[in-house]
Amino acid sequence: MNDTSLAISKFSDLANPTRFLALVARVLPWFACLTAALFAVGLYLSFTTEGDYQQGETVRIMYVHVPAAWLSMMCYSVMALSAIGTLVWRHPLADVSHKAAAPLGAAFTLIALITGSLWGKPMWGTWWVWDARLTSVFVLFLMYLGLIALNRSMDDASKAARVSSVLILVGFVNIPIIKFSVEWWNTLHQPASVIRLDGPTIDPEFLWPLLIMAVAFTMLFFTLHLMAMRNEIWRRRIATQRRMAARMAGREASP
Amino acid sequence: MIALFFRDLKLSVRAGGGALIGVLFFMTVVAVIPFGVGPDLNLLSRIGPAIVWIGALLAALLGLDRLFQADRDDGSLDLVLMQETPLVLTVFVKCLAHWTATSLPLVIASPLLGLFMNMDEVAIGAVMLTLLVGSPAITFIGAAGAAVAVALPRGGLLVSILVLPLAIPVLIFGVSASYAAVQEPAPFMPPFLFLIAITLFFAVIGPLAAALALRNASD
Amino acid sequence: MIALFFRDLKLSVRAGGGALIGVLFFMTVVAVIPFGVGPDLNLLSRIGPAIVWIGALLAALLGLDRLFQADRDDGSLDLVLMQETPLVLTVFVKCLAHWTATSLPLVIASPLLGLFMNMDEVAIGAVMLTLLVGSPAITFIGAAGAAVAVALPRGGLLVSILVLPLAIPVLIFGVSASYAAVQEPAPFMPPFLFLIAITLFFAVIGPLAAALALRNASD
Amino acid sequence: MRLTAEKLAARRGEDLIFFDISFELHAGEAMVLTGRNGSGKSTLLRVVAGLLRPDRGKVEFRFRDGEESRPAHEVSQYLGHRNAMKQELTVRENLVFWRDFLGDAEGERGLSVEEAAEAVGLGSITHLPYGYLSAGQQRRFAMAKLIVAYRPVWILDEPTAALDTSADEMFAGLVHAHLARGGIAIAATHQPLGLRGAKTLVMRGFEYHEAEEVL
Amino acid sequence: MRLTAEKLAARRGEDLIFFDISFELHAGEAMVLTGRNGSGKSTLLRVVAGLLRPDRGKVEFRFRDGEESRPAHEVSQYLGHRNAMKQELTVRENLVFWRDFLGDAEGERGLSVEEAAEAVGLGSITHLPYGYLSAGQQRRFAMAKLIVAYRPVWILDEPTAALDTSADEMFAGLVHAHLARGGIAIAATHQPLGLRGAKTLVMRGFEYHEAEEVL
Amino acid sequence: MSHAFYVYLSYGIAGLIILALIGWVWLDGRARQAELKVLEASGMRRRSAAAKAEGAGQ
Ligand code: HEM
Ligand SMILES: Nc1ncnc2c1ncn2[C@@H]1O[C@H](COP(=O)(O)OP(=O)(O)OP(=O)(O)O)[C@@H](O)[C@H]1O
Ligand SMILES: Nc1ncnc2c1ncn2[C@@H]1O[C@H](COP(=O)(O)OP(=O)(O)OP(=O)(O)O)[C@@H](O)[C@H]1O
Ligand SMILES: [Mg+2]
Ligand SMILES: [Mg+2]
Repeated sequence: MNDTSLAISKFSDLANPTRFLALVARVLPWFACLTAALFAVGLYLSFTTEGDYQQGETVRIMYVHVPAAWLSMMCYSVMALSAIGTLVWRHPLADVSHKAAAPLGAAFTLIALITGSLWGKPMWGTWWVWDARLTSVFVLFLMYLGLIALNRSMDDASKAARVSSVLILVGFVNIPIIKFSVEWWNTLHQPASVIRLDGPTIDPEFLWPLLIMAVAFTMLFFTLHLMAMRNEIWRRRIATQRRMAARMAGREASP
Repeated sequence: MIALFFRDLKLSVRAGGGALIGVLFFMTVVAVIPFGVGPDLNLLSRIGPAIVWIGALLAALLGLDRLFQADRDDGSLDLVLMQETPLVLTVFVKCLAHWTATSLPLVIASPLLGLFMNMDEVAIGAVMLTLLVGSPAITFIGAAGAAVAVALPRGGLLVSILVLPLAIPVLIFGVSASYAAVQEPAPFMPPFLFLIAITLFFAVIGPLAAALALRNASD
Repeated sequence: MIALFFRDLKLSVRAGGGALIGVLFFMTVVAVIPFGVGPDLNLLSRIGPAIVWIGALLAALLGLDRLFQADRDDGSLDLVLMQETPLVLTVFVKCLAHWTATSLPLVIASPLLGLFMNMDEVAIGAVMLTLLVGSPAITFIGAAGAAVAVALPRGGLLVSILVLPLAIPVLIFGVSASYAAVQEPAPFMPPFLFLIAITLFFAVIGPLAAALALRNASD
Repeated sequence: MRLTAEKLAARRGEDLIFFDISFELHAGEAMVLTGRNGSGKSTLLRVVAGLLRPDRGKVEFRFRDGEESRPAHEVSQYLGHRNAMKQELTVRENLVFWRDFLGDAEGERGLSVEEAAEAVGLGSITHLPYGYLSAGQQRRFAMAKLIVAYRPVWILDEPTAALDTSADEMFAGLVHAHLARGGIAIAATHQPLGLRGAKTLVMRGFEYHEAEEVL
Repeated sequence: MRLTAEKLAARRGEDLIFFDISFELHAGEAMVLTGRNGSGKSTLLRVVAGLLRPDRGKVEFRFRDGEESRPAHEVSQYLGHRNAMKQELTVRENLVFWRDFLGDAEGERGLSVEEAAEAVGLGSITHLPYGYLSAGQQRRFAMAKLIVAYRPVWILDEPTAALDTSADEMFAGLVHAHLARGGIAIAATHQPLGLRGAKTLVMRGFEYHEAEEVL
Repeated sequence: MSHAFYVYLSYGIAGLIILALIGWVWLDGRARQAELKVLEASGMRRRSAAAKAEGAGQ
């Protein structure tokens, strides 16, 4: 009786990730194709639309920079949601989710930083200024790296997940700072023109490629996130099986 | 609770030499900067408040990572975690003790450093006041980092990395309030009130996060 | 000995999270500075070398005090003390491992930070060179302090009085050599040679003092 | 007054250490946990002490005839492998701190520090720094902690490790006095503890069996 | 080959802990130290291990028929109350480190890490971080350290604390094998160690008496 | 430098980072799958042995 209840509960423990893996296997090809298609359209549009009368050709950097910047924040929000999942429901999938998202977030933040400074050189005449928007994004980047380092330095996966979720939640204060830094402090950086309460103020000429690129980046993120989560689940299974094997070997050796 | 406060105070004075190392580090930082900017007294007094604040921020990091680790290593943390008194309160008291032992001396020493940096009286007063009000926030944020460090065998640099980004707002408002006190057009009160607000905010968030992390890190 | 070196390296990397940590730490410290002194690029590039050096000092201080304490607490120190290999050598190797794990990454990362601080190429090179040459001295001094901390249960105060004042000359010569490389009239070589001399001096004195303290400490 | 554990299961890292462990202890009863190294004794004690979240099951403490129920860890004192005393402080400072910090359970009175030191047979050296004591003396004072702040449930992990034979008797005396007062004690051990009438729970890793009352 | 202690006296802080302790151990002999808590067993062992300077007297190790004499601590392995292993490293990393760092005594060969782990009955878990082990498992691996780096003299402070009964036998086996190979062992203990033909030294604080060989 | 240079450089770098990211996730997945296969090959026996051992223990 004990044995069966144990078996069942263990099975149901696995059931969620297992079902998740099946789901991933089903949707992943579609996601990948959709992402590729969106990128094709987005890139085509972003190179064929007119340049800006003020910024000239460099406005095209926007189609990479802005989606990457948005994603860097969205990724952190996804991590924060997963962190709540970890702490409140103790769901293993939530652990996996925020652990897998951190490197992705770091990469997108890096893209936003690099394209931003590449845009800054022709526009502002300098690669880097320590203004509120730029620095808060840099801080976001550091936080991603810190979380990755934290996760790597603990080898009890579920404990690492719980502890880093606390930090993720505390670090979430940075997101509104990034978002509203341009309004709270006067900076060199552009104020929001797309995501604002009274509707976008941007020329539709730029809006379309921007939106399509943004959706493409988002799809890319979700595709990669699913893949990375799947990798992480596999990694944990391997670790569990190896430990089990070692335990059983010990059992046989010393009865 | 009062017992905890005094024990922690006693420990950091007796074992760590906490107060002194912070003050000495603080003075080292302040002593080195003039080499960078050169003997330009005007410039020195201009960047003075910023340097004092940065020094205080960095000095607060020393020893912070061991806030809970020492208790974990000798088993006291287990007993503390088992108590009925809300863990948040315990963490809060520990933070207060740590602040008293390490940051308060910095606040007290800051006028001296202000003199080194050739700051005028108003600026010195302003820096001292903002430090007094703002430095607890750093300790509270640090407590969250220290609680995370409990799950790690050793804390050290990692904790500072996790803590520093969060401490940036404190620094920004602390420094800008100090400047506002000296430079005419800018009003002193708004950033100062903001600093108070931040400290209060972190006085709640920090211990909460630390308690949460401690509960989850124990095994 | 090589085994000891790699074990200590592994320990600090494993627990702290890797070489990445040093760089990250440094970047965090540097990122904090502009918030204090403001985004004035000119000023930043002037205090740049001083900041980089302070960062190195801080990194060395964080965690250095536990250099021998960790070993004492788990009993390893006893076994180390019983060895025939001269204790000075053991201490020296431990210092090297600590330096490699915490200061070397800073040295390597310093050019990057120089860029952030808007320093020019010569200054960056000079800072990197002086850091490479000077930072071991800080570690060696710190080792003596750490050994005293083990020897005296209440040696905390002594440690801070010992380590920081001794480290100040290193800091001062390091920083002034970096500036001498940039500012015209001042010659680069004299402070630089002095820095080398200090490092060599402490490379001998530090481990010797530490070994002496450890021998008398054990009980 | 009784302590109940129902179908407890616990993990360490990812590994299941034990499952389906239940027991019930009434006022005045003691239980001894035995089993080979690594069989999960310390883990079970940490679960009871609320330091580890059980994977399944729960531990509860009911008193006033089952009317009132509290989480067990709030009415317990835990003595683990480590002594929870600071090397830098004197014995008296340590004990006074724990008395003030833990406080007594409602309506009860712990002993004074001096009486407690007498009770563990080391009355004269409370002025020494804790770090100056021998292993056994340190362990004895860790026990003194149990009696300066009264709690009805004692959770003891290898309490007599490092104790000499006369101290073993002293320990048995302490526990019997505690039980006589209506307390409850759970102890993990490899050596006989000399507790009369204590239940025994043998940990077997994945299995367990509850033995009859042994002498 | 023999280990001699002559008229040893030692202080802790200012207090004289013992004086006039002498003993001699030849190859293949073991000595058990007993005595109540705080009587100075650990202190004596630390003096023999060279970790404490004796107040008077000296400890020496002579071999090649008394021709060559070395300070005892250079030919000894010390197992104290604490295990001298790092929680952060795996068991294997810990053992490999001690093997490389300590090296073997000249002309001898310690066991490999795997063999040593087998010898302490925990062959399969050397890949786990040391901090993940139970108290008894940790102690067993601390013993494995004794056999990966061979030294003729073993100095053991309460070696079997935290060990279960099967491990006690394992320990006695290890020591007997060591003695059979011509080694020497000194152990402080409160529990019977099961060593056949070991001398006994009862520490009495200021007095001592050397008992006859007991079974 | 011409503006086009900045545009192409930023697209290039962004592309590079994204490709590296995709490559890393992909290769990581491949490696994990390979490990899983190896375990499966030897693991079936172990798991049944484990079940047996447990069954015998009860
Ligand atoms: C390294 C430097 C830069 C960083 C870290 C950065 C960061 C960001 C972030 C985080 C956003 C999203 C803000 C939001 O959703 O409200 C954003 C949007 C934007 N950035 Fe940047 N940026 C940088 C440089 C630049 C430069 C040089 C320009 C152009 C002169 C620029 C133009 C824009 C524009 C137009 C938006 C879209 C705003 C909107 O419509 O909401 N950025 N950037
Ligand atoms: N570090 C120290 N400083 C000062 N006195 C000490 C120190 N360590 C131990 N003592 C004292 O020395 C005496 C002997 O201690 P020792 O540790 O040798 O006893 P022991 O026989 O090993 O006891 P146990 O069985 O409890 O381990 C004790 O009275 C103790 O108080
Ligand atoms: N912190 C930890 N992380 C992961 N696993 C652990 C941890 N602590 C213990 N374990 C594992 O849990 C199992 C049970 O350990 P536990 O400490 O409960 O044993 P025990 O019965 O107290 O043994 P002992 O008699 O040696 O003290 C052991 O196999 C051990 O390897
Ligand atoms: Mg145990
Ligand atoms: Mg002893």
